[in-house]
Amino acid sequence: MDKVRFGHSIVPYLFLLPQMVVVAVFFYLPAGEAVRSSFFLEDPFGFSATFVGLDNYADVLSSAEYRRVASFTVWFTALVAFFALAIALLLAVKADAVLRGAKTYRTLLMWVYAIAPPVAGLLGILLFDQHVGPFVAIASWFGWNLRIGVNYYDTAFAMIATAVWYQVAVNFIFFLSGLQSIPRAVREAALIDCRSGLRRFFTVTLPLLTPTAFFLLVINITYALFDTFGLIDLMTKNEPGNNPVTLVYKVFLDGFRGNDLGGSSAQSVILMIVVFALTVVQFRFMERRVHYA
Amino acid sequence: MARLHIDQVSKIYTGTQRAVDTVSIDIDDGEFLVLVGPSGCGKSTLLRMIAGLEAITEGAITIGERVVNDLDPAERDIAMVFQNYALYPHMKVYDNMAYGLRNRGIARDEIDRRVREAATTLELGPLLERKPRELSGGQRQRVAMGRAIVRNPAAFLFDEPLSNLDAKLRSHMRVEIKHLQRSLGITSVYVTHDQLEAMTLADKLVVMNAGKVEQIGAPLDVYERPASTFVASFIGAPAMNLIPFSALGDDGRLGLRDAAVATIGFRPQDVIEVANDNEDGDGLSLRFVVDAVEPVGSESFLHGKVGAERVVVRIDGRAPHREGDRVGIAVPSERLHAFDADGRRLDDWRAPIGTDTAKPKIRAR
Amino acid sequence: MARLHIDQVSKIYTGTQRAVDTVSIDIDDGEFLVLVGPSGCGKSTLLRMIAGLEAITEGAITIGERVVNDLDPAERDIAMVFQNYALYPHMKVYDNMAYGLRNRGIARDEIDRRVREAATTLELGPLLERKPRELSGGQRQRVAMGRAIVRNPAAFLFDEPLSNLDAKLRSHMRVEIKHLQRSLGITSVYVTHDQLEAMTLADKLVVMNAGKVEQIGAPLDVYERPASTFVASFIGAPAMNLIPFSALGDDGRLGLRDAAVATIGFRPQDVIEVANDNEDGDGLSLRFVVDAVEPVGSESFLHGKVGAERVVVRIDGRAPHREGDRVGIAVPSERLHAFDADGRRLDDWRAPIGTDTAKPKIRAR
Amino acid sequence: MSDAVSTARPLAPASHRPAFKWGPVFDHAILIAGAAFMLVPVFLAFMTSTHDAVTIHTGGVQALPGTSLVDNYATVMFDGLGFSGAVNGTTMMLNSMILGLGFAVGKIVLSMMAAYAIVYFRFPLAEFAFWAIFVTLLLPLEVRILPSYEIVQSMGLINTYTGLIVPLVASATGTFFFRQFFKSVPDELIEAARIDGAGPLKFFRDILLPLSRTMIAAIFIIMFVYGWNQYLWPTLITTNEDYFTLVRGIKQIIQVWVGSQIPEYGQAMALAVLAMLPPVIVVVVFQSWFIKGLTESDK
Amino acid sequence: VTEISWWHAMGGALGETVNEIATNFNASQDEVVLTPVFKGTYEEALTAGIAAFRAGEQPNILQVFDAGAATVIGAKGAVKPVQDLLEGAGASFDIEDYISGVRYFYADSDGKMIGMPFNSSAPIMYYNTEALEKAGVEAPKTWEEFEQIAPKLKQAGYIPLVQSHLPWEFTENFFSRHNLPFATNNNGYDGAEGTKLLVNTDGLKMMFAKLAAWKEDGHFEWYGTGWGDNQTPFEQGKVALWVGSSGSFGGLTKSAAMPFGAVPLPYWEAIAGEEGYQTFIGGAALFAMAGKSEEENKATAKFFEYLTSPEVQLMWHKSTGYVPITNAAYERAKQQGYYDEVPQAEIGIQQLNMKAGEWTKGYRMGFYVQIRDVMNREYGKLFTGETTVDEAFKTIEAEGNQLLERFAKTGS
Ligand SMILES: Nc1ncnc2c1ncn2[C@@H]1O[C@H](COP(=O)(O)OP(=O)(O)OP(=O)(O)O)[C@@H](O)[C@H]1O
Ligand SMILES: Nc1ncnc2c1ncn2[C@@H]1O[C@H](COP(=O)(O)OP(=O)(O)OP(=O)(O)O)[C@@H](O)[C@H]1O
Ligand SMILES: [Mg+2]
Ligand SMILES: [Mg+2]
Repeated sequence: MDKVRFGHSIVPYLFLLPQMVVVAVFFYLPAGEAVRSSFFLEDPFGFSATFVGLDNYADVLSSAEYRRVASFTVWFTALVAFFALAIALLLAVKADAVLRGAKTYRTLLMWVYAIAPPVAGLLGILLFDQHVGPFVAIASWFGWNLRIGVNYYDTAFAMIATAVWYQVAVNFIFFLSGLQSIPRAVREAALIDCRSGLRRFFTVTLPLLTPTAFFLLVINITYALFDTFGLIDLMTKNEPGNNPVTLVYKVFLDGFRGNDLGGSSAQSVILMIVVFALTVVQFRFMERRVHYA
Repeated sequence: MARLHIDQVSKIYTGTQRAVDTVSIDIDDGEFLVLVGPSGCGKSTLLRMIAGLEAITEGAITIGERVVNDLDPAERDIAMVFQNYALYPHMKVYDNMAYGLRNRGIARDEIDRRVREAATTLELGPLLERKPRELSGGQRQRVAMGRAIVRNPAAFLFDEPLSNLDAKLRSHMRVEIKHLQRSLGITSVYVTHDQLEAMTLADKLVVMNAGKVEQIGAPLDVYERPASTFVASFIGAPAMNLIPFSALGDDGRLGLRDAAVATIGFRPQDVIEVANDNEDGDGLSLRFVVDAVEPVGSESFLHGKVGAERVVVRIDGRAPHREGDRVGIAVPSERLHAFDADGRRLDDWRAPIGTDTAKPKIRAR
Repeated sequence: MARLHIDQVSKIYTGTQRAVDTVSIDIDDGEFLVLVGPSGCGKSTLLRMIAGLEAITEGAITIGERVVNDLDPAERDIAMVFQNYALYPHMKVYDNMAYGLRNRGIARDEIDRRVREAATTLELGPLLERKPRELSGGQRQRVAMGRAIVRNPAAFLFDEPLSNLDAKLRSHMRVEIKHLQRSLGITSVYVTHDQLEAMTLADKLVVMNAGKVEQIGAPLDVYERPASTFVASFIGAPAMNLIPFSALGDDGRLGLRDAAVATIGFRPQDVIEVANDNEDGDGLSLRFVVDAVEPVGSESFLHGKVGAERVVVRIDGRAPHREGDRVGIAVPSERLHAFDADGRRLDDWRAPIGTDTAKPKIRAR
Repeated sequence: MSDAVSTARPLAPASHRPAFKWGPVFDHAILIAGAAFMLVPVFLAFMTSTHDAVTIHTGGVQALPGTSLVDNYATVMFDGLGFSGAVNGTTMMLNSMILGLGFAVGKIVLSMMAAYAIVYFRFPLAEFAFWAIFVTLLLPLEVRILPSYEIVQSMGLINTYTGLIVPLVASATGTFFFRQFFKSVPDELIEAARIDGAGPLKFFRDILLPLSRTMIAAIFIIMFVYGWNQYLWPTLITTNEDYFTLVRGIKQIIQVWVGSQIPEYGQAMALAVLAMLPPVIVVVVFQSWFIKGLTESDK
Repeated sequence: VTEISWWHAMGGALGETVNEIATNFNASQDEVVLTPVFKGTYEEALTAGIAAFRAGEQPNILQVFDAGAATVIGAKGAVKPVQDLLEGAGASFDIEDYISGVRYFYADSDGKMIGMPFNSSAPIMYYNTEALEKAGVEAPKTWEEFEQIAPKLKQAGYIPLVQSHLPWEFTENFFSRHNLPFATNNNGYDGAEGTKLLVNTDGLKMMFAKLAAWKEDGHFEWYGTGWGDNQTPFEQGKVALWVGSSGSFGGLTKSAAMPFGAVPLPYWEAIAGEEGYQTFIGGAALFAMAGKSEEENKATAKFFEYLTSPEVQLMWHKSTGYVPITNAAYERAKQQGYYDEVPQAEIGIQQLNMKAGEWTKGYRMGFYVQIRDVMNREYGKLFTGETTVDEAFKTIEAEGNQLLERFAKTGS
């Protein structure tokens, strides 16, 4: 049944107004400005601008570097989302299963959430430092010459590890609450129907967690795409060089750091379109398969 | 198909309080045992210990020949039907039923055969492709039953499986469950706090109170010879009227007395209306003031008071009484129950004048 | 305190399907009207239209003298009790009750007086400082009642207020609600799908089916003279046995016939057991094969078949029958109900031999 | 069969010792490993913050306590940073607090109101409004930061808390959360309230607001942490040192051009540890509400 | 009093020195109050300045780093040339007062100084004294010499050579050290239109081919783009020679595990001949933003005067390691015997004062930040074996020229 609602009057508009105003002024205006400037090549100080049509887009899309960054972004996003979700899920399932100390674990596991991304990045660079980083030392025990900043893949590894580390806490919190809202009787029914804990997990618990997982997937993709910005900035030490960066960071590099307004606006617009498409796909196709308990 | 043996089982959740307190029950092969009692008396806890969902603090539970205390639920060869059905919301009806079998590595066509058979029995045939949320309450209930049946387990466990259904469906499913259990011949343990369900379903009835067993027996035995005031007031609807012996004062005219008698009880339907001053026969006769009249069609209930005690009287057909009426009522001596100060039944509290306890008969109107 | 007048009211949610279909009901001042019917028949929709929670598609509803179609719920001077109580979880019991009054700008001490008065009536005194989650189901129910009472509205509306309670509490609250309504004398509309509640509570009973009114009348009139097979099967538990006239064949021996008779009905408790070949008196006599026996303590139900038709028979006390028994049964002519092919009651389907319908009497055992 | 009261069979008292289970041990092992995975870096951060800059510069993160604990913390807490010398750890913490609180509160107020309008009213623009707000999830501030700056500036909001906070509020996360939550609030409550004479405003104030407490707590935590941790926007939008936040302070300490100086790593770490504290306290203290808020909203 | 603001990117101890200068300035007179504001990294500070300028909220003084200079100078009307500013305020200005290497880097094609060099440094070579002793060699003057001693250093157990900033030290300054053109259009000074990089040329390719070969032989090591990542092994005493900044010695004194010294950046005798040319300055300059009132410009000029005074320059030089920008300050330091105490501190200035050539005054290219990014990326690929020298410079040239072309369009 549809939600019972109040009739239509001036009230909803009044309630909506503040957010709409803020969104319009601080989101749509700037976003519109970004779209506009993606068609221009503009002197950063605003003295002059040349209309170049779709040139900025053409330049961006034909750039091999842009494609490399795009494909890294896809991998990065997929891997970060996957590991952050998987590790958090494992921990949440275990924290939900143990009877003793559940609350302690919960506290220990969730408070990393409170750390600022730049701080997380700072810890990341120190831990992965080529010369004195403990993780590099640990890796060398296994014969892995981990060289962050030198080797593209090693840097990618460190970025992903740090990004995952930071995101696990949030996912953990949500998964734990998701688990706790699965009806107890259903889990007990599964206990009777199925001996293997692993099988039980994959056939009953996981499907029932899909609403949470779906929501988290959206959050994690957004996180990996956008919120890892500060972390990448720190881990590449502001000098990306041959290190992997994501699309958003590239927008920042070209626009904020390099003052190429037209080029970075074009990239922003491309990004918007991609994310919008992604969101529509997520909502259309995935939510349909989600099981709401 | 197996015997179930519960041997001095206790459950302590925390501290020293026993949610289930040294309970021993034997359940024969194919028997339908009903656990009944008020909310919080430990019924579910006991059932869940049998299922393996709750650790057993003390005592042992044996299913068939095996002590199951340390076995996983899935290894105990039991099937359980939950109060809110606990269907897997993400699986179709078919898969809900097949799930337990698949995990036991049964061949696909064997699973298919069993599921379809159960679906036919339960008239679920057309629903096999639906998801639980597309089913009505009664249909869900039947799927939950189906899930238990296909497993063909040593024992069925039911935890208030009907309490989420409306009255009509409830009485319908009651008959179905009984019928099914009979035809499958599977040992069953059924938890309810509805005394009507308990009475109609049980081969053997266990009345529990505060973690302890109050009485074990055939339902009608329990009904007719409640072992305590607790059982007396719990079994039978409306409940047995219980009046402190002292309150009867001069109003009650009882042939014999026993010093231990503390409470006298009688059921609403055992009351007969008498002329105000009628004093014939032995038994109880009382003055009753009507408070409220509830006509239910084929019978009516008079709610009212005897002295300060609330009493309910059942009358066949439509009652001519109205609020405030004063009525003389009597209860034949052999229909009276007596209990001591601890609430325990007294059997020989009066000289036997003729023990014609309830001869079953069909009475002509 | 007011009359309620429902005049040809319909509700169309979407398309052309009528969830409520041209319903007209008059409710007198102080009357207790019960709407009963199966799930989805439109009871709640009708009630919600009275409350103003749902727009009225067609027709008019008058409370007192005012047509309320266009009034806000709060302006209609009604109070409503919801199935799941809809208590404000964050407010104390006191505030739950006081909230509606505060919004009406009633003086603080007047509010206080009213709340405490209602709390006394409902024995909620000690609970006033609690939050809803600290209350039992029955207590919550009473708070919901209290919230309605304090308002002293023109009418009470109840939407299945007892269906979340267990059987015992339900029967207790039933009596309380009736009692309260009587003493306050407030016009009430009560929705339920439990026929027992409907029978015991109603001054006037409305049986609905698929959005339409099937019958309006006093509960016992409805019980004794159901206007249709639908009402017959809905009111009374266990339900009336309904047998197609054609299926009676030579087994039935009925004095008179009417070409229109399509179905014959009789209630389980109107059956008498007869020797197999008894043929005396007018009425129906049938051969009945027992399927299942349900002893309920003071009475037993025999489930079984007459030919291919399922029939239930009630027997006082303990039944000596067992599965497979064949029993001769008879129903006196005046206890039979006849319906035409549309399921409508036929009243003059046989010559009147003596219309002694159900004289109320207390029968001695 | 008789009316036996508690039929105790004359058997020797059942003595059965429960078998030892390995499962829980394994579970705990995983959890401890997980907790270590999450906590070791933080522990190292703290240990490192007790060393002086040169040790850290040459030796990296430190696992053992050093001698500069008091030094580092006292310096960052009380010594002036920046030109005016008026900002120190304490004032930066205050600013971070204002940013975190202002952001969280602003976000909650706006998004709750908007979600209320969208969920509880039937009006032509509801669907459009939802999407218009939802789309803001798509483009983070970093990507539209220059145009945003111009707009904020043209409104004269440079160097104001308003300019600092309000533009950050222009995203849909809160609205999204509240919408989900409101949808799970039982319909009967609004019906009961309407019958009780509560209009839209009263319903919002008297019923919905108190009911949303746990949800508000959850969102508050999320938003507070987010606001507290902002860096780029505050740097751009404020020129006045009075608006320095902790995160910006950290950046200022570490940032040294081409190694002509050794960054005060110890102080940076100390500041980082301090920067963690309030959000951590908020998270730990409110965690039950947090979990509850999320659990309830899932229903 | 006139209030003026100064946005800078000097964090840490540098920031404190900046604050000290400002405080001292404010104390030295009572007409002007200067407020310095830390605005993050160089890039962040520049962008903040640009955004503020577009909004009419620009500071009086903005610190802009070397790679961003073209953006500021290219936008005609964004800044008021210091020369005009100082002259307009009635102060004396003579470009010859400044040391040779810093004169024209922030000047326009006519040689008018636009930005006031502030924190200036030069790439110089530090050596590990112990390592040289152990290997029995001298610090190299030329790369040819380096090739001679590298095997010995390696044999002594050291990594012979490490650097910290390939685009600055081995690319830009390669051109100045050898007096080679870096870009067309007079190294870009003559306008953005048509400016092309000249990196895909034999000299530079030779340099990087050598570096790649040295790396192959274990004579050179590369630790990524990060400055510190390359400096650390030197501090740890694992490296014999490190090319860093003239400003690095302050930090090194505290962190280096061994005694060290410094020499000018080596050059190829084969290209430059007997003597190498002076290098470009690194670091940043202060620009007076346009659009300010006459009064504020006067105040700014006043501060610039103060800043360039020998006392302040000397103080800045000593406490930060950046070179003093005026001859007067340099002289004073020498007089005070500062370089006897800290000989390494002089290397940078000496290098900036070396022989000047046609191509040593500087370069001016737009989107140069991105061009450096491209270089860094390609060099990274080169040293991890993902590309060849030929490929790398082809890419740098192509992508760099595309960026220059795009930049040219922003101006018209
Ligand atoms: N997990 C638990 N931890 C602590 N006490 C519990 C737990 N589960 C049940 N109890 C307590 O044990 C007692 C028995 O509970 P149980 O659920 O068995 O009652 P029940 O007879 O099934 O009641 P109901 O009819 O309400 O389902 C109660 O007092 C209950 O509070
Ligand atoms: N908001 C709605 N939109 C569309 N159809 C509705 C809506 N509410 C109810 N209906 C439909 O109207 C019919 C009557 O519903 P109503 O809720 O009045 O039934 P009811 O008699 O109260 O049933 P129950 O006993 O299950 O509460 C049903 O078919 C139902 O599906
Ligand atoms: Mg229970
Ligand atoms: Mg309803």
